[in-house]
Amino acid sequence: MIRRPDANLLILLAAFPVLWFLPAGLKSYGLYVVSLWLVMSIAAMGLNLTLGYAGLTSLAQGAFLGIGAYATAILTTKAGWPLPAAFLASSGLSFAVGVLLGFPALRVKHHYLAFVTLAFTVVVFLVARNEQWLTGGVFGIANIPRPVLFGSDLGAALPFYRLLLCVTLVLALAMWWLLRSPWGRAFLALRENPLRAASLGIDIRAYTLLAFAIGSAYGGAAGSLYAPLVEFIDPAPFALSASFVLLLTVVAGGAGSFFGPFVGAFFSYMLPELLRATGGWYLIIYAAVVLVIVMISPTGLLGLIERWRDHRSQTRAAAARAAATPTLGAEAGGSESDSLRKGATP
Amino acid sequence: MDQFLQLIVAGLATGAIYALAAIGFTLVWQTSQTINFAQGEFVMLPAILVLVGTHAGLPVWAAFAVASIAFVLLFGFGFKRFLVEPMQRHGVLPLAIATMALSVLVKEAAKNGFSAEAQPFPSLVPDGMLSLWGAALSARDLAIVVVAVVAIVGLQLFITRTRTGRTMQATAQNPTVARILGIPVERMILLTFLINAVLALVASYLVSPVYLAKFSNGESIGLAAFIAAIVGGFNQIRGALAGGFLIGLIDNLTAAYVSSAYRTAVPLVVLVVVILVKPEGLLGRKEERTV
Amino acid sequence: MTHVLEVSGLKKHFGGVKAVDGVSFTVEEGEILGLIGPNGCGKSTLFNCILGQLTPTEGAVRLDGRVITGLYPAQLNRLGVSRTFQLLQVFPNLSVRENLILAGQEHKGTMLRRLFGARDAGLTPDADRMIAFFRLQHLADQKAGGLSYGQQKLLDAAMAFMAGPRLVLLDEPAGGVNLTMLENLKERLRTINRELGATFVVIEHNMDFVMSLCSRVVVMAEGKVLAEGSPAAIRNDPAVIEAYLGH
Amino acid sequence: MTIRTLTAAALAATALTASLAATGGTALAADPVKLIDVIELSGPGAPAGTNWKNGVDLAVSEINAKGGILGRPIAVTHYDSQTNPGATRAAVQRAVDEDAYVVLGPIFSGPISASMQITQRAAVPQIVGGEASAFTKQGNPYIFRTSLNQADAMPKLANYLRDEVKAKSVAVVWVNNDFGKGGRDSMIPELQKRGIQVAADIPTESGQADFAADAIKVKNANADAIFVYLNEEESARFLRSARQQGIAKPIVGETTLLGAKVIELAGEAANGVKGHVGLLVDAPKPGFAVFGKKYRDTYGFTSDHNGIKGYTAVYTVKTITERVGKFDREAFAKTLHGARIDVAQEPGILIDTKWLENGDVDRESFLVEVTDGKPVVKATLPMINP
Repeated sequence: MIRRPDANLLILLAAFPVLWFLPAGLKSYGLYVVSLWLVMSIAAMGLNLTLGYAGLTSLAQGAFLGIGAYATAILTTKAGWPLPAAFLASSGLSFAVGVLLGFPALRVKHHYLAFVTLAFTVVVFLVARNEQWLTGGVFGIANIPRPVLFGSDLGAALPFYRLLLCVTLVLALAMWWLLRSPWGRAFLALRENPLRAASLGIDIRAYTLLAFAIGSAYGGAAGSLYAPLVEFIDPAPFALSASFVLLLTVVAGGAGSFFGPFVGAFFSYMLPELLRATGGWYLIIYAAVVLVIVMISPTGLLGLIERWRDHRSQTRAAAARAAATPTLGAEAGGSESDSLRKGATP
Repeated sequence: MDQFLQLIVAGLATGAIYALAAIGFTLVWQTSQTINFAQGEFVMLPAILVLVGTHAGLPVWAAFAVASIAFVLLFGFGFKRFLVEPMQRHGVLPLAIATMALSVLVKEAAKNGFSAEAQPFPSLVPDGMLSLWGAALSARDLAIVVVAVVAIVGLQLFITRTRTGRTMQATAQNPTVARILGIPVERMILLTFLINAVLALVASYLVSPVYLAKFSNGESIGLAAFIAAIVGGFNQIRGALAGGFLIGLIDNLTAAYVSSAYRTAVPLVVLVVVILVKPEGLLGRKEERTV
Repeated sequence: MTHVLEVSGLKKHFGGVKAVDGVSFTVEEGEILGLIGPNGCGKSTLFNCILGQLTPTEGAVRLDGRVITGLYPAQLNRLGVSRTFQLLQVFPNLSVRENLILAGQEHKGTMLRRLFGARDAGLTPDADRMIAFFRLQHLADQKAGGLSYGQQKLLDAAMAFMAGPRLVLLDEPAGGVNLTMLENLKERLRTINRELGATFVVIEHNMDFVMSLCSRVVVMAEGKVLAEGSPAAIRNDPAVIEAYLGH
Repeated sequence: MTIRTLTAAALAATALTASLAATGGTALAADPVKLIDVIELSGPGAPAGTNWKNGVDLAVSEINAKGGILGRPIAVTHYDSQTNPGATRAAVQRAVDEDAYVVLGPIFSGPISASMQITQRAAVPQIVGGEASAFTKQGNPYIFRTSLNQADAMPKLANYLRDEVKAKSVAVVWVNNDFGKGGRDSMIPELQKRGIQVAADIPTESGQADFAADAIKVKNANADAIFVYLNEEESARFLRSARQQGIAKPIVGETTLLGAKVIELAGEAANGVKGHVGLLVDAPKPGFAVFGKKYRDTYGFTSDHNGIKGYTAVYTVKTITERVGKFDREAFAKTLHGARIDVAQEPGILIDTKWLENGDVDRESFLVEVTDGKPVVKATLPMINP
């Protein structure tokens, strides 16, 4: 994806007007489902950064969704904050907690890290359930307001959906920029070969913490939008299983590919709704679909496309290799140089 | 003191179940790098299969026999042959995700195909109390501990005393070297999957009379097995054993003496601290820092 | 006078095994020092101790007179210590140019500037110069994973030079490189040594390569320095011959 | 406001259809009336939801066999709430979009709290199976219960503990979800008001399998009685653990603990358990016995109180709609407030029931004790405000 950076931007910008106008004909249920897809895509985008790009196995994204949702619910219902302010505060809080949770990631990797983040998720869930004075406990927080922005009420399904769409676009653009920047390159290096990355001066500690914190901030941002979308929250949607589903979402969609989270979230959050008509069987169908996806393409659905592209570029590379074997000698064509001094470039 | 002893026995009984699941989990991880997130469902399913048999009119002993054979075939042999084998070369994460999907699949199939509700399960041990050192202890808890310990000791004897067992252990410790030494690695890997299925079977028949047979029973057991395996170092049968008993004990003691509301978190937090201080696990082998 | 690199009394023990057992030597400005020794003599462990990959049991490493023992690899790199690896360590999913930019980016500006500044951190000209120098022009936009072994080896070396390092530790640069290329590789290394003013320490098994490239050679055996001197002197040292030929 | 306009249009259309049907428009008479049931078919609420769904299906097939409501057959659709507020909200949203006449369910109060604003906003009546006290306190005119509010049930039970069990101290074991916490929060002040000491206050997890530690703790608290307020399966597991740990003190509960499922699952361990029950197929009311038999014949197991709730919810829709005389949601809601339906008038309601202004119900209830694996009714308690 770094090879062809602008394709992602183009798809993103082209999808926006389509998604702006297309669901206008949907009733509130359809809009709710599409809105939920956007919100969960944001959370999955964050996890995709942590897991897909930086290679850190986290089972805490559901907890950050919860942290964001509760922070927003508390700030808007109890403290009377407007949603935009609560949104920034929730994302910032998640970022800060993400930095703290990142410290264990400096010490342990893979399944150990999965375990540490799992414990964190359980603790967050229990705090949300037990500390009734703050979170409403098992009774949750009801009547979470939808926003009024610049004097216009965005409470109805369609305007609120469009607001979500705008926020999603902004966050996706930010992610796109981040991944294209030297940071994105460093995250990738962190995932593929931390040993080599360190030898190139890449501060593993700083980038690990950042990958965790930014991924968590996206989780918090998603939670902050989830709360006014559902207008009621209780601890159940942020239990451990939510983190597992998000992990599944990212991998099935294609970990490490830009649009993977959107595709994965479609499967995890929209497909079940589409399959509602099948009664009790939809979870079976969903699980079977995921199983088939990972078995056919272990790198996720979008990984399939990546692989196809790689295959093509490798064919090209082989041709290029055959055209010129590396000899460092003079016979290799093209603009070459025998000096590294500036200005010595041909 | 009376209460403490009761709690210890109850904790050991819970822990024995976790240990059975965790040992299988560890074996399968060692030989094939499979993180089996469906391990809990493996413990849930045999009991359901038995009930399917009895509901179909089979006598209890026949239901047990049919369910046991079917389960070991499907989730010992079939699991390895049709899920793990094709996916193994793609690395740990895709396979782990596949087992996650499998876990949902098994759970939902048990729910839709059998029942959404818990069902009573025939007990192999009668209820009752035994008086020991002045404390009234549950006979069933003691029986669970005894059966589990017998199973584990049996496994240990198999591994250390028989040729096949030693070969299997060599495979588990280093499949690459084993392959070079001409050990039939694939067969040994299959053996670990079969052992895993049998251990799950034993755990299932032990817990279901108390927990009741239900499609969702695997959730907590699977998680506990995962945690026990990690705490034990992920690569040690003894570690998994210790981890399982430890979690059962901490869980019960927490519920009684610390906080019921934070019961599930306390063992986790304790163990996270252990992991952070000693990243290679309780009985794991230490590796040199590489970054 | 301070040395570029000074290793003094370095020890690394693994349990009872004394992999490195009291090694001392210095590396001077601009020189190419060869580090040789039979397999298992502790060269690689020594490298890893110098580079912060392992923590030495005892002893100190100084860079320009400053103690650097215990620093992380990334910190060392930003102080100008760079390395190549014995086994290939390029990033297969990045293009050749991206690999080089990655190798240089952490030496440019602050974290924040890297986030908001140019995508290539202004390193494309440097990277292209390096690409041209190593004759990889036609592959600049290919993923590194698709390159042949020899090409990846060149890229690996090029990455080590991207940031204009003060000291480069090369771990078997000639390993697996074919004969026709060897001469040219040597020539490239000499040019870099001259033009960048970088100091090299080279671990290598290929004696001819070491003897013709290096100005000075340190021989290790069983965790200790066995001999030290000019290539000619080393070639004729009976102790060295004994160590290599064994019994 | 698109929803408002849509709803208004839908209402107008429904009213028109209904009036046409009433005047004998045969072409439209077969147009089914749409009930949408949003219910816990997966997650922790699955056992309760399955009973409810079966009850609903049973009532619908009976009513349709007799010609439907005002000549129109009922078409019922079940959507799974997953016992998850977000999913419930989606399902209820869909029900409203699909122009449900009345929304039935859910049972768990998290899902109810997440969805009741939607039906309120769309002015669609919602008949729920929840017992937690919170949601009838919010002045929502479209929310109705099918069972007693736990805040009404607990005083009855506290009296029972004081007068019949003669307990001076009670250990309280509750499930830490909205149902259990709500019950515990209503019960403890009632106990204290009556001078009964709370010897232990033990929360347990929803879906918990291992109750050994809790049982040991209860045993060592040495209270005169144990009040158990858990969901069905957890109740059974607790009873088994209690038996296993040799607890001999009376175990007392509310409705759930004495449900058919709990007795079946707990087996021997359920004998001697006693308490207060709102709805019970074995209660001495002829309607219950008929329903209980029909349910068992159809589904192969005994209905718990949730089956009765689902069943009576559909009959409530039928009776009230017939009273209104047309399909008008607003009139339906208005009429149901303060309504009383007697078995004499509509046998399908099973027990005389009165709806209060806030949507709560009032009806007779029962004191029950389990003997030889059967719930035996010891006494019938009158309505609070007959």
